[in-house]
Amino acid sequence: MSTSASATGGPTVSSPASSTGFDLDRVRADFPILRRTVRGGKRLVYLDSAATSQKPVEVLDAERAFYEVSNAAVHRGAHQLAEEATEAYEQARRRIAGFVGAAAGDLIFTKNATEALNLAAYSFTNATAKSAVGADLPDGAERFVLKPGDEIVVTEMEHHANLVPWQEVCVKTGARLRWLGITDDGRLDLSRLGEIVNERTKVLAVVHQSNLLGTINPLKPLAERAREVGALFVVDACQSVPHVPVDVADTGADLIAWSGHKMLGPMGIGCLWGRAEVLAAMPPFITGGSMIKVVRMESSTYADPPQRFEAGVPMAAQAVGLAAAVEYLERLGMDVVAAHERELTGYLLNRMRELSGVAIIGPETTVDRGGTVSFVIDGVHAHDVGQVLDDRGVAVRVGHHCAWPTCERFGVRATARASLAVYNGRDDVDALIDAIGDTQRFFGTR
Amino acid sequence: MSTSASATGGPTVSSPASSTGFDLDRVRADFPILRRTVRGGKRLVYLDSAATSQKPVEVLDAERAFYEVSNAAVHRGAHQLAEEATEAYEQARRRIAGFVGAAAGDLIFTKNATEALNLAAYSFTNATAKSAVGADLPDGAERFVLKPGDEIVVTEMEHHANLVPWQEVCVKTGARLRWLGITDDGRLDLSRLGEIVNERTKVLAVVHQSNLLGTINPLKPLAERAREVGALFVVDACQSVPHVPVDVADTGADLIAWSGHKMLGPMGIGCLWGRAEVLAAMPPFITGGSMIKVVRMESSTYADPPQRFEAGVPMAAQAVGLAAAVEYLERLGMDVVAAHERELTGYLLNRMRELSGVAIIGPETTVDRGGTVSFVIDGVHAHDVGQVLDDRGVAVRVGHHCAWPTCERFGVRATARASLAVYNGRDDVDALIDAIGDTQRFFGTR
Amino acid sequence: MNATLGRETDPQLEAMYQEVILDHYRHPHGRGLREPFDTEVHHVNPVCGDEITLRLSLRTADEGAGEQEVNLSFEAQGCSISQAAASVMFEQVEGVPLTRALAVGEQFRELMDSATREVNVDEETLGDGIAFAGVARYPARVKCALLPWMALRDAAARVVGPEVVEGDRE
Amino acid sequence: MNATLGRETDPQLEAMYQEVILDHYRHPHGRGLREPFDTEVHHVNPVCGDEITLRLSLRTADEGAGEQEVNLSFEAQGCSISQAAASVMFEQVEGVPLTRALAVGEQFRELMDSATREVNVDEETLGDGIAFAGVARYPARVKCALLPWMALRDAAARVVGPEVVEGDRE
Ligand SMILES: Cc1ncc(COP(=O)(O)O)c(C=O)c1O
Ligand SMILES: Cc1ncc(COP(=O)(O)O)c(C=O)c1O
Ligand code: FES
Ligand code: FES
Repeated sequence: MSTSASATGGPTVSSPASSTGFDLDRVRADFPILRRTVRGGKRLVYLDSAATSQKPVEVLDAERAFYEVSNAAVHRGAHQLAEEATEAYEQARRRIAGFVGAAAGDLIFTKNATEALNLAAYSFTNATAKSAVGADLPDGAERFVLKPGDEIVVTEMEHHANLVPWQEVCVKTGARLRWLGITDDGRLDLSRLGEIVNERTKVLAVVHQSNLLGTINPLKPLAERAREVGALFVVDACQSVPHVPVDVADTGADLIAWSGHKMLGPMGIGCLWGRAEVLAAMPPFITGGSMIKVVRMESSTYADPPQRFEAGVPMAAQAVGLAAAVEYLERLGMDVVAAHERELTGYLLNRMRELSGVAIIGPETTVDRGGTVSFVIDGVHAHDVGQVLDDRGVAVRVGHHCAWPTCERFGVRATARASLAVYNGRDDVDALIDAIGDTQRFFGTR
Repeated sequence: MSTSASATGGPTVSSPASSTGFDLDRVRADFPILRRTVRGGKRLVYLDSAATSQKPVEVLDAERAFYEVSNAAVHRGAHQLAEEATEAYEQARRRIAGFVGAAAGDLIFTKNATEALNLAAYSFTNATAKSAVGADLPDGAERFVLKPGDEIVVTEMEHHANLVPWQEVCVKTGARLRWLGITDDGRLDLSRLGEIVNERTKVLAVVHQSNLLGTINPLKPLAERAREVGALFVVDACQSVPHVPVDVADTGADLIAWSGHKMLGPMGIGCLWGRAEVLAAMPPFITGGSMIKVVRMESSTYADPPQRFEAGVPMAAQAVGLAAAVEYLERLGMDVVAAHERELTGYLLNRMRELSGVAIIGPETTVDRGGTVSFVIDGVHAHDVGQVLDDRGVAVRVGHHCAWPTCERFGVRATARASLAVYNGRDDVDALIDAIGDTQRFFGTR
Repeated sequence: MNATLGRETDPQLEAMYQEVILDHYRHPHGRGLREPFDTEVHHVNPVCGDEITLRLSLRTADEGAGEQEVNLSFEAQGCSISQAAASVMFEQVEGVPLTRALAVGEQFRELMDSATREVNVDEETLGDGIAFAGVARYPARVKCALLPWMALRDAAARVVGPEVVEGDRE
Repeated sequence: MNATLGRETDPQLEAMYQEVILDHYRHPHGRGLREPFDTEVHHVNPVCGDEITLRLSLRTADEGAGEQEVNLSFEAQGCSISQAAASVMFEQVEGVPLTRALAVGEQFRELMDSATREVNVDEETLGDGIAFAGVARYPARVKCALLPWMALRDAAARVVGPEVVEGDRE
């Protein structure tokens, strides 16, 4: 291996002075896990942030401080701890909402992005079922009522979390699922947008940045077309919010979902932002305590958003941790983070393009793409690639990445995927490139 | 105040030597938050564990260690971190399952008990909707298919989390909601069990220990009657699993839900245990990544339980924290925990019964009741009670406790509720009793 | 009576349970639903289950520019804070022009935010409402104090239209 | 070829990628679907999307007690471990009595558990399967090695009934 890995832990390599005024060593020092070694003393080269990111010490401290000082069930008590916990939780909501330019009242906490997208999808299932029996629905809920002949449009590059829930809606309501395809160079095929998204379309659900291809999709034309036909525009921003500045208003979306654990925050928390009037029109999904107005044995009425969608004792400690992650990113500056990752993505793509027997699945330049790079090596199965890389300390993800149809589109069963985050540097990329060479030698394909 | 509160923090009072061989001071020392003071230097007397419990340092350490050493997305990678994280998560599942005598494969992690109960309820909604259109369902799913005329039975002492989801199922499927009432002394009224639970009953959903009354319900006759009529028996064990030994097989239940945060564990994790054949017959609820077998654009197939019900990146750190909570409780011994709390409940009930102008809502003796004691003070609204108690450092919950119909049954709008946990002692009870006296003096009712 | 416990009681708590609040709680004004009325609203505080039923009618003052005056009646159950707030509200708005009543309500809402941000309240407009300043320090009780005011606002919106009520806000 | 990287490669990795495994991967045995067959099963590893289609028929041996012998054919895509496992499995079970084939499979499953608990494997029964011992140290790859074996078990259960297959297990 060519990087100066240290067996005693701690990233001792110094990365090239970055042009973005960004101090990689200092950032790395904030992430305790980067000090560990793997597979017999090798430096951890963590290139799997698209699956989940690592957490800076501030996030761990914030979560712990919540438990040690203010732990209580929020929105449920009048004692001092409950007051403090509630304030910490709602303060976290304001911070996280502010991070994406949103009003706090329009941000719902879920357990992960998957729940957030299911919340969106079940709005249709539930509104349709209730409408069929004439049950009470919020004002404006008609747009969530589906009938056979209605259409839901997704893309061929969706994560399962933004595909399977819509398939389920279609099964239950008789709506039809359609999708936008992918061009050979890994771009969303917009050539048939006008035809596929049409007057029958009730939902257009699209990933902002593909977790397999790295492609960043142009939200503007999609939002415009959705608005033209009156479809709800749902954006899966799991892979964009952690890496580039996102302003909810700019996206043109009605609903946006993302996860905390991919943006330096704790596990167990996700976000759904919605335009206020859209959220207000959605029937509840998970029901129970704290999302109600009045409960009688015979029937119940529901609170306004965001409470309507947060039944049960919420993950307050995780919200506080996620707020700390947001503060961390804001302190670095999302522009700086994005610039650092863009520069590094360019370096990674350049080095990878030089390799023989290695093919990138997805765009080959940094234009409208993020730092998530899938590749395949001739003659070596992705899992075998991952195994040798792992042996070199290089952690990548292998498989279909929960985007199985995208793999099918490119005729591959699985890829290896290196994904970058703010704590990665050129030394990580170099380690990856070296390890790819090792893999080829190991399997005799080079 | 008569307890020897210390303004500098730390529970300096020594409690009476307990007959259960249980060292309260040592236990308290494990809970960092108990060292803090509230409302101008008063000792924190935390009597709100039924809302959420405090966390021992072991739990905080375990969660943090996960993030600092093994953090990765579980079931999603082949690198060493992913291996370690997956093993930690599945090991946590085994520990937590073992705590209630269950097989690991029959335990599903959710974000809280509310989601767990919704998972149970949506099995009916989804099976019914899919059956109506002839869509694929798991073998054995017929018992989840409802039709008008079918009945779902709950009780008048349910938490909203085990009531509202079933109301929703009824609205969507045309089934009818019925319920068992409560006797004047706060017991489940079983006199009409045979009539109310009958051949039309498809679900019997019952709380094990009421979070408002403290009543522990007899599961045996309920389980037997449910089995006789072929109804699914669902138990809400939120308030029992944290306080008494529970063995899933003993309960006779088909599905059991509870929360981690009430049993010394982290927020953001709940549990649903189910008999293997019941889980296998349930269609998925939240869909997305990692709960699938095969995904195509046209349609998808689903994994076996528990994966079928755990879509998306799960709360692995919280599972690890909850496993540490379980180890903590096991080290103390659940029998010892239960005995300590029972003894203290007796003391609390005795002292409270001596007070004039104070009425207990719920059973007045320790027979079949837990350490959650609701009370009302003549002439003082529960929230005003809570406010003065809080001023004395005594944290109780006030309101309808998400069991609004139970309040209605007893003709009260709200109660104050003191709830005990393993870290409480007689000094806490004494502080409560004193503060109740203060409240009465403050409002001139004594 | 606070004196009994002065030694122990946090000044913040005494600041909330002002003598004037406890007085209004024990001897509430304006109770009992009356006829005729233009609209009736029913508001519930979902946290505690407390409720208020409020009737509003607007009468044009006998003389002058024809300003509409508030005519109120209500029935309420709840804690000391909510009951006192209803009583004080009645005192403050009964028989006064609607625009002025709404202005008092706005000042009251502003006051309830005073624990978390710098607020601008006009003490003269607020009048007796100022006694509730201490409530703002207890976020869980703010909803108590606002319960009658929210009901009034809602009732007014139904009678004169939400634009009028909202317009009054900024 | 491991030698090239011997200096860097963790012995654990070399233990997994045994020469015999890599050989079977490069030169797999038994490939190609054949007729006739009693049952065909299709198994997918949901983690990676790899799959195997396996056909099984049972032939009564010409002589002896009438023991049923395994007759196998398959088509598979996947990683080195799964492909080698299929090839080794074919070598081990083709033409042998079903009960013995299932016993080898059970031993193989047992072996795959050896990283997390004390296991009891009979090396003689396992035969060449023992080469996969190193796979057990990589939990994510255990499913790879088991893919063909699970397919065989499933196919056998369809032909002779699950009781027979399960019964064999304890
Ligand atoms: C009896 C009972 N059931 C259900 C719940 C809901 O639990 P959670 O809020 O953790 O989902 C609670 C507690 O809030 C409870 O006490
Ligand atoms: C694009 C995309 N959408 C959705 C998800 C699902 O997020 P989670 O697993 O946190 O629910 C992921 C990540 O797993 C993702 O990359
Ligand atoms: S506690 Fe209900 S209004 Fe105050
Ligand atoms: S990676 Fe698919 S079977 Fe091994």
